[in-house]
Amino acid sequence: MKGALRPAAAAEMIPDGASLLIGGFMAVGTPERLIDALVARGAKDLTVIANDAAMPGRGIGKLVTARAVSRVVASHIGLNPELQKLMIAGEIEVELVPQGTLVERIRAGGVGLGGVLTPTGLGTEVEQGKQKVEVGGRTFLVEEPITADFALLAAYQADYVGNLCYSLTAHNFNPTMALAGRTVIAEPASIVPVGVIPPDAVKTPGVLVDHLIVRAA
Amino acid sequence: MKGALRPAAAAEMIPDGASLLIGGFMAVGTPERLIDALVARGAKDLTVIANDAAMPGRGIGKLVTARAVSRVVASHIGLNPELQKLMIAGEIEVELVPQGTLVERIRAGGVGLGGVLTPTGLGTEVEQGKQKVEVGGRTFLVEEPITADFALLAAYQADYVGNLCYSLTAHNFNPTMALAGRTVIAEPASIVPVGVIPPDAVKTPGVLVDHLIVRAA
Amino acid sequence: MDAKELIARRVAHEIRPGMLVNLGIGLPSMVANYVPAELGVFFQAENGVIGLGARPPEGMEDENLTDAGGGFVSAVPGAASIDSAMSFGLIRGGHLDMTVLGGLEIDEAGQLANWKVPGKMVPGMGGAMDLVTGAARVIVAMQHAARGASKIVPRCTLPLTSLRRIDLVVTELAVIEPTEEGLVLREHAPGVSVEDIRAATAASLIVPAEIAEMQLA
Amino acid sequence: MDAKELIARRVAHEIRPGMLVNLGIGLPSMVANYVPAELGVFFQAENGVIGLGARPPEGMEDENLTDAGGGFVSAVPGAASIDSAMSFGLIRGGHLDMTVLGGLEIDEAGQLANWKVPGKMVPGMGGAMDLVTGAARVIVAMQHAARGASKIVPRCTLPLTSLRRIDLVVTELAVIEPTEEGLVLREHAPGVSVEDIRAATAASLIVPAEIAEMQLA
Repeated sequence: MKGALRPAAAAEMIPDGASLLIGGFMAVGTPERLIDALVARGAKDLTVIANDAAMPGRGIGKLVTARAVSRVVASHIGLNPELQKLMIAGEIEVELVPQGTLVERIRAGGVGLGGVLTPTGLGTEVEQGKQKVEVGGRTFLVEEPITADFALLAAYQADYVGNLCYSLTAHNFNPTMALAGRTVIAEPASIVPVGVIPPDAVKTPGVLVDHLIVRAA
Repeated sequence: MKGALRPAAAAEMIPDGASLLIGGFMAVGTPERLIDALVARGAKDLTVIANDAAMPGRGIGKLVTARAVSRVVASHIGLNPELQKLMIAGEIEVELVPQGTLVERIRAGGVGLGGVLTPTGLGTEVEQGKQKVEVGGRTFLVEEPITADFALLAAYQADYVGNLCYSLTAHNFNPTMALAGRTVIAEPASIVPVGVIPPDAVKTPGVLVDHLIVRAA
Repeated sequence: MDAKELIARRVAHEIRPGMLVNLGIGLPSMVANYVPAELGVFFQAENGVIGLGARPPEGMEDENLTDAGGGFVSAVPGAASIDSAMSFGLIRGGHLDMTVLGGLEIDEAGQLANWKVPGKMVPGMGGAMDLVTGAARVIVAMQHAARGASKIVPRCTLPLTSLRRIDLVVTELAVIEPTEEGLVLREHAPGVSVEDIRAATAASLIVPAEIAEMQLA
Repeated sequence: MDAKELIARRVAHEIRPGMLVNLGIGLPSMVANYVPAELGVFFQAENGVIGLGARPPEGMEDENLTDAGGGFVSAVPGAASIDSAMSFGLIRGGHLDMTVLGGLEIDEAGQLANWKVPGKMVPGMGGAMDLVTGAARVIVAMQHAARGASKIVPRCTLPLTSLRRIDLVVTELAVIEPTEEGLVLREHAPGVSVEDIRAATAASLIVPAEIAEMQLA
């Protein structure tokens, strides 16, 4: 059984300089209260690994505006002009990764695979500096696994074992990131007693989750 | 919308010599009626890719007893002494694959990855003849992707779009195999009207499923 | 009819019953408006949910049900939630029947550039590299020119999205099919002559004896 | 107390609150009988479901809820269904806190052979190679000798399961810890002397000044 933390207590656990996997797609399925708490505590020098940088005022956009981030690994930052400016000015380092490759790199990190063999990016800028492997007569890029100090997830429902369910397009990167954070913190919209969630409805088993965030007041 | 086939009609679609991914773990989560129909139509020379060979009288064991199989790719055949004898006699070819590698090879085939980079099997008989790749200073085996002509799945519930739900330990290889069969045939315990299964409960989206088998009489 | 509507209506004509189709943000997403519901087409956005439907009535939006641009959508009966790993598993694995994407440049090899203008616009590739690499059929829906300059060029000057030759280009002037021999002009828009198209196109076009007029859905 | 019960009770003593533990078929599965429910330990079998419980009362079995040997089990409150890809993702990814496996041979390098006796018994490795390679802690629970021959040998003669040094060996005579220096004798069974253990062991043992008596759960 896991107790539930207030967002501020969780933000205290995350030191400056930490690497964070953050769930969400254009801020849908992003743990907003955890992000607000990180901004409130004045976090600095974070590495954020996420599908995208959302937009100013939402999700990861709030971390960018607060200058809490020094490095972003994402597939898309097109709706965050602030981050684009900071990137061009050299103030935030950005690594762009094809979306399908990004989620597989995180999965590989989480499930103990040595990397991803993908055709995506072959013959493009993405292949620069990367190893290639031939399998069955076809060539694939070797993309390295990703893990991080923390995974910060949004979920629809949790129980106090830490089992998580997600809703509709708010799944996105969350179930995969749950495997790849050394410490996993989930912010569920609701928390129910143990035994209430049917085993077949669980998308992330509680054994992967270290801390839950209390429900919103 | 997909109509539902009788098992015999499905077995007619599967030619002798076909390769089959068959779901199940010691026959739990195996499409028994499809297998019975294959045995009834006298199928021959099948390649069966599955976690295990079950036991005589159940699941894949029935195909072995009927001599419908010429090749098995599996992680475990220990509870099927009949297959072990046929293997040692050279009548059925058996490729043994570590269970975690087997499911990832099928996943790789299904999701368009070039193979699997795994530490499992390094330094053992499993590595014989296989390419190795170094990533981040560690060595991994390159295991090739698997696809097959057909995937034969057991499911708990389906709708007529082909969406599938599975139950408890009857999930096992079924959701992964759904990605890797060129033709996917699912045998659900029940079929409900479209719209009845909540989107969040679907484990295999119907777009992957080509045919459903009618419910048992 | 404005250029975008014309393009969307022509692309809609490419869609066959029961297909799984991914529509990019912007112009491509307009295609859904011209696909009859009775075709049983499933629309997918890369952020999740197979079976996206129209924007719901005001007040009935769900913050967890959006398209890849973050806009509110609904779910059709038979919809299925998928996470990003499954979403790109379907895309990379060839399970997606068609993707419709915007373009910055298409060249005589049929290769697409659509994710970066070095030094000017670096939004990131998002899902585009996986979509172009993995979808069974790739259609580029774009205006023929940008700021007076043809977007159909002898050789892409912008960074490529994939080495893969795309399958069809639809603009407000023409339908062009990239082939091994080069760009073949297949159709002209109503009231547009072959000479108009040649004049607006920087790339060489192969012009067969018969050029049909565009059919609009 | 028979040898198997003694071994199972000693292994049970290794289990800490809240662990995720995988128990192999046979002797290892007996360990669960000696782990108090209040420890909040989750048992997993590689076929799926985290949170396996005891065999249900007769007539209340579920054909879709079995252990890796196909035996009927129940699910504890907070259980979660997982498919084989997730099951081995947890195993290979280091999320499994402990696995308890049987053994055919353990050698002075601490390496295990437990899946094949060439020409005699080729059941397949099942999940063993992934478990030994990936689990945070690997415990081998086996009888000290088979048919009078020590199973603890200078160098494995049977095919290895993994290059990884296992963490602890528990037999009915002793607890032995493989280390970089060799096999260290840590505990003796009640009424068994160090000389008895040496006499029954083909491998060299490092024998510290203090050898504790086994603690049984």
